[in-house]
Amino acid sequence: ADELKPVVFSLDFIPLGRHAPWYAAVEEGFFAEEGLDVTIIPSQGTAQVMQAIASGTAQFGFVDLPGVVLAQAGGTDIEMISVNYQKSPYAIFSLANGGDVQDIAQIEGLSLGSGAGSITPKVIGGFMSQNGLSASSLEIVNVAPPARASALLSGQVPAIEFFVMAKPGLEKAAKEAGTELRTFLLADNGLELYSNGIGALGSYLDENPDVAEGFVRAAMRGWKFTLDNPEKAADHIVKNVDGLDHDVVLAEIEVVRNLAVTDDVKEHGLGWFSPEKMKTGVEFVIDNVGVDGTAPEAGSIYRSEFLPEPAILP
Amino acid sequence: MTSNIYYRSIFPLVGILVILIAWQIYTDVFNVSRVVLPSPTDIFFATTENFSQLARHAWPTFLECVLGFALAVGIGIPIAVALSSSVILNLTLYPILIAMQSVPKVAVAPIILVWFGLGMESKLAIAFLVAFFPIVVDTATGLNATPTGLLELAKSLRATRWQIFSKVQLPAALPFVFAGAKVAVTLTVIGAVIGEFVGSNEGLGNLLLTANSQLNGPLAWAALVWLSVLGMVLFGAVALAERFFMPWAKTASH
Amino acid sequence: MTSNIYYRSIFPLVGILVILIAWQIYTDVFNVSRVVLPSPTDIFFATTENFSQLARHAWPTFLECVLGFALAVGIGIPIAVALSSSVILNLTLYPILIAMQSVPKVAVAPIILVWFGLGMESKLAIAFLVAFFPIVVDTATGLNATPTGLLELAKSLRATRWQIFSKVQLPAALPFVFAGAKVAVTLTVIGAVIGEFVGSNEGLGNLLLTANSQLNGPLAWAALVWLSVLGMVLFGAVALAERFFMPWAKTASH
Amino acid sequence: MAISKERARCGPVSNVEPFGDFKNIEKRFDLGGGEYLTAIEQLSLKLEKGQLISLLGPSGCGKTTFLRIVAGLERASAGEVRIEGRAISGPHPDFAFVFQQPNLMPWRTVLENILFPLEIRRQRTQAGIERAKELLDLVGLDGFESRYPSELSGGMQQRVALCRALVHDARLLLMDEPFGALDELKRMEMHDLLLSIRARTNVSVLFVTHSISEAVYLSDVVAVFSRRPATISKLIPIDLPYPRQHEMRYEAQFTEHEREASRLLGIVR
Amino acid sequence: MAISKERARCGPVSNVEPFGDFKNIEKRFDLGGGEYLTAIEQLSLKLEKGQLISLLGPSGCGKTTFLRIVAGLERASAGEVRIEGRAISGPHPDFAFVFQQPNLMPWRTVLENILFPLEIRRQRTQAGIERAKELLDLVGLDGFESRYPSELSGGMQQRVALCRALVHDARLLLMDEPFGALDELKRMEMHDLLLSIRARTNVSVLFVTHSISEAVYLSDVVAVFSRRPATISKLIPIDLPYPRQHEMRYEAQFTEHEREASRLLGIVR
Ligand SMILES: Nc1ncnc2c1ncn2[C@@H]1O[C@H](COP(=O)(O)OP(=O)(O)OP(=O)(O)O)[C@@H](O)[C@H]1O
Ligand SMILES: Nc1ncnc2c1ncn2[C@@H]1O[C@H](COP(=O)(O)OP(=O)(O)OP(=O)(O)O)[C@@H](O)[C@H]1O
Ligand SMILES: [Mg+2]
Ligand SMILES: [Mg+2]
Repeated sequence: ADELKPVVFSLDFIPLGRHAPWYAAVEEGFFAEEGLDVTIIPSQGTAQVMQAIASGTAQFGFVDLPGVVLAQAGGTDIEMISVNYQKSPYAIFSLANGGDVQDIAQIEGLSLGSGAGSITPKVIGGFMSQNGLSASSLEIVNVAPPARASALLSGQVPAIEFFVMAKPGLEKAAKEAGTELRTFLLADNGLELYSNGIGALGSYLDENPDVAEGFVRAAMRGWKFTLDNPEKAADHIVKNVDGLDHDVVLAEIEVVRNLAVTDDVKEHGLGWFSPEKMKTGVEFVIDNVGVDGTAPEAGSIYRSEFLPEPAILP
Repeated sequence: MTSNIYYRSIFPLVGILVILIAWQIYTDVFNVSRVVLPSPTDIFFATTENFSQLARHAWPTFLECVLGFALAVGIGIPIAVALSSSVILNLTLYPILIAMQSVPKVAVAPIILVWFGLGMESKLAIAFLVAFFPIVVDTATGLNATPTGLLELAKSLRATRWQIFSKVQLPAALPFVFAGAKVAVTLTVIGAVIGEFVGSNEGLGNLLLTANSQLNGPLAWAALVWLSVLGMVLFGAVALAERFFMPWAKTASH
Repeated sequence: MTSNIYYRSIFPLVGILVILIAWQIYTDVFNVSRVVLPSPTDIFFATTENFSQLARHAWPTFLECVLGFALAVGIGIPIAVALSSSVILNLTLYPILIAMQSVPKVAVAPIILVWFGLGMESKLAIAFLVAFFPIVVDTATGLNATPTGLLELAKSLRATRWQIFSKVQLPAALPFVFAGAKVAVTLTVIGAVIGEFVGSNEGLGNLLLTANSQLNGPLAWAALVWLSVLGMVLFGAVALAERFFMPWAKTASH
Repeated sequence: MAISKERARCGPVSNVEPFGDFKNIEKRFDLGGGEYLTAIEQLSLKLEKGQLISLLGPSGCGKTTFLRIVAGLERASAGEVRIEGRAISGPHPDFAFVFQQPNLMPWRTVLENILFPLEIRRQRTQAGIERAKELLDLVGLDGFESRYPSELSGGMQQRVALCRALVHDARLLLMDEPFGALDELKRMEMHDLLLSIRARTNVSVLFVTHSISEAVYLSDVVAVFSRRPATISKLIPIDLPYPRQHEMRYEAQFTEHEREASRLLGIVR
Repeated sequence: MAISKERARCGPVSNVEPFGDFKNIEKRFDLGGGEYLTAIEQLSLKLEKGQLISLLGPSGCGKTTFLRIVAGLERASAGEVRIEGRAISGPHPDFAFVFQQPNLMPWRTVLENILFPLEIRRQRTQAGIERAKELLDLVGLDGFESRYPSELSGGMQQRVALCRALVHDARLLLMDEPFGALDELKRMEMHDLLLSIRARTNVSVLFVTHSISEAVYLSDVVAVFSRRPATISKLIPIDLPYPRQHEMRYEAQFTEHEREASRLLGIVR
């Protein structure tokens, strides 16, 4: 297969340690083995991945479940064909000498640095309601992602919301500041919500089932390779992306392992998802985030037929 | 006079209409997703549906723009005077100003937040940072371009530096100052939005971000439309001020 | 002449040195976290450690700036000519240009990606969009400010529109054009960075974002420093071009 | 030279169409706020081919305005401006204007300023450059070709503007106080230069001046303007033979013409 | 008037320090590229208090340059410029300069332009405004107070510049061809205006002109400049009584002075 089919894959953000599996799949030749020549492009968050897929700039993207629900409500037919973050990466960070959030009850009445209109506060709100806390007591202070760490470290806000992958960097900065970081991962405290996985346009999937199948298989092999050989995977991504620190990448891979490898995955393989959990996830999003337009059916959100056979176990 | 008003309103509308129609056709024909680029009608409905919300958020953004612009003028013109009055200051300050100008403001937002907090101040600081440079460069150029004859007249009368500046150089530089101000005022809109991105709970930039992260294309673009209208209004205000302050200039254009 | 060169290099350095020292003292005394604001020495070490990386990424950014600027000049000046040559065009085009200018480019980046793809083109488009407005406004102002005496001379000779423009209006407007170009060239730096934020695997903007996301303050600020140096170099190039194209102007400043 | 002497007699030589025919010209300036200033009223003048008419009149009466109307730079509020029988609408390609201000381009050297009209007419040839240099010589500016206007004295700038008007063969020269900033010696040289060019090329000239003796020395006809609103109060045909000689300035006929013009301008001797 | 008549005699009246003392002035312009242009060489002149000296000379010889040096706008390359015994360094507060160009501010009305010097000296009073209006009247520009310079003719602009120089009581008037763009009648009126102001205020005047008769009519002394590099080739004391009368222009003594100046300027009659 010397004629490789060019395919563009859009990350959910700029390439960071958490994205090592995708680069591993490229560098180890897994994609090529499926006849694919994959280009990985960065983006700036959910909206842009969706726009890239919807406009055909990218054929596949690393999309999150809430984003797909919103995109479908917005009139696109993006569907998920794998779930890689079995746990949501939403985390609340605080400093030991600041907010010191260690327990779910402490979220109530918290002043939280988060993004303007970001869906995360709504997810947290839903999570609080599920746990009998008053969601409206949460005070959201809008701080842009690049400024959030500064806002926390300089004491402008007692706590911030970030993906849990920020933990290693924040931990280091906290230590330098002479204090300790507190990480509160929602998923470890009872939040049941699928997060990121591979997404593509339904119409594209209809026309290119083989490509999709090959893509998912190769990607899952990349994931497995990364979990098994974090050092090598880190080398791969650091080689491709300037500015990445090897140690930070390794630390992120470990954080991601916690999100990606659950009991379900150990049983059914990487990328697997259960329709029931999908359904509860979609409902959670519709109830708590709210959608503009017609809320999609849970069943239209995903397709499981492209998951690798046999399953790739971690 | 009446035909003048007719003129002045008909052509802008025609221009915008042509663009809107082309846009509508483009989105319809290519079946562009609303998430990527909503059609003008989508945006129109989003605007009417969310009118009060948009209006509510337009106010703080408008305020940030006006105050940020005032800051840019109030600080930029004195800097320009300093630059043009002394070669040493010019050489010392210019590199620093250029450095401040060519650094992406989003990247320095963290330190601005630390210094100015999460309130209005940090937004003003960013709007100022984004807008002051055109005023400085244009005004300094204008001050240096004062007709030598007028300068010598003032010098021969032993005018003080301040008199030379206020009575000769500044009026002579007004076309430059207003050119800079026109650019600056549209930049404050962008500055205000960046400021709101960085840390705010209100404003059109904020609404834009919210709509965007909810993949609500029509509302996001409605916010963009409001921002551009805001830009036009502010630009128009500066153009009006130009006419007012330069009654002697026969305005061939604008 | 030699004292001139001495002058021209010593003062900028002094200015920058003063700032660096103040900065160093500030970070040391207040024990500012390196994530919030690294000290100049932190940044210096980050620069030396990552020198080859920074240099490698500076090149595409530099290219984007230069080409984006060329586009802004090449398209901006004709637009300015159109604006200043016809009231109708002026009224029709200006609102559209202002709308384009006052919309945050980050927000329209996705559609630009769709139209121009992931390559250099989209970055150029953004750099152009960010930079063209000052050139248009300043050039149009300059063209309208041509001394009437010279215009009438040309008219009395029945010069064509093009001749009037190229031989009278443009040279007369050069101080304005260069003021606009100076602002524009620093804006292209920002434009290039925005373009890189949106979809690119290289460039200083990209490196900046990566370093930022890893909370690597020193490297992020090293990238910022390079960006400002890039801005200064480009600005200096325009200032040099100004001297070259306007030999008759006694440059009091710069 | 022979031709010039022939033409030297003033007044309509024949009944054919005059070169320039200006009838009942009126010019009102809108000062805004409903105010108007009438600069020219009921002004009529005929200019024969090859004729040199001087316009004398009080400062601010409307001489420049009249010249600008003839040049097509300004529209008359009423009246007719015809050149060779055709009503003009805008500048004529074969006219040259020496403005009251030098109007030099600060970004062009002296030589480049002079070559400007040739450039506009796409006639910038080696011959043109030679001619420009020759003119510079004739007005006493040799060696200043590559200087910028800001390095020249007022009178030197005026001479450059003169060269610029003479560099192409215009059929009508409109000259607005072209020698006002020159010393008398230079001025007299310029008079002879202008008259010899006129004799050679048969160019028609409208010449605004404040110097009565200059007007008399140069002209076929001196047109004396009234105060604003300007109209022509008298046409004085100058019946002195061409080529004019400087000695003529002291002849009775000459001083008689001067005296008449002075009287018309209100100067009582 | 009495004082003026007294002062009318030319030449050093006493042995005390002259008002202005200019010794061996030299001015070289750096043209770049190692080239220099010597505009003035070894120029010496004494100006008594209340004296009016006219400077006559060929165009481009260095008259404006000399005036600019006296005004403190330009530095002499060599030589001494003393006013009341003190070497000058920069403009003097009590001088007024009428430039060769009107140099009006396009953004100010006529009246506001005239008031400019008073504003600079923080003397913009009601009396000053009255005086400005009076001057406008005297130069024949009543009714034009609130017009902009672009709405004026060349000669009208020059008159506004004249008013601007006269609006405050200067002790030295530096006038660079101030009446060059005026018609003869207006010019004669201006001559009398200048002389009467001089008589009233005892102001000293350096007056550049190209008109020989103007120089003779106005001056205590006519200084004739050589061609560039300029130096003074002759000082002609004008021994006509003040107040000057227009009839004097035709007197033998007057024309004799004119003739001498002409001869010095190279005009052979
Ligand atoms: N653009 C204008 N707007 C209003 N009034 C004007 C304008 N141009 C000229 N005028 C008026 O028209 C009259 C005639 O002006 P013009 O320049 O023709 O005079 P002129 O005879 O050339 O005088 P001078 O000998 O002083 O140059 C003047 O009173 C002047 O104020
Ligand atoms: N800034 C300058 N740079 C170079 N040369 C100059 C400069 N200013 C004047 N000159 C030269 O100095 C000489 C004298 O100029 P100046 O203006 O004093 O003459 P002027 O006697 O006033 O002549 P005019 O009667 O024509 O006004 C001229 O040859 C001129 O070219
Ligand atoms: Mg005139
Ligand atoms: Mg002079």
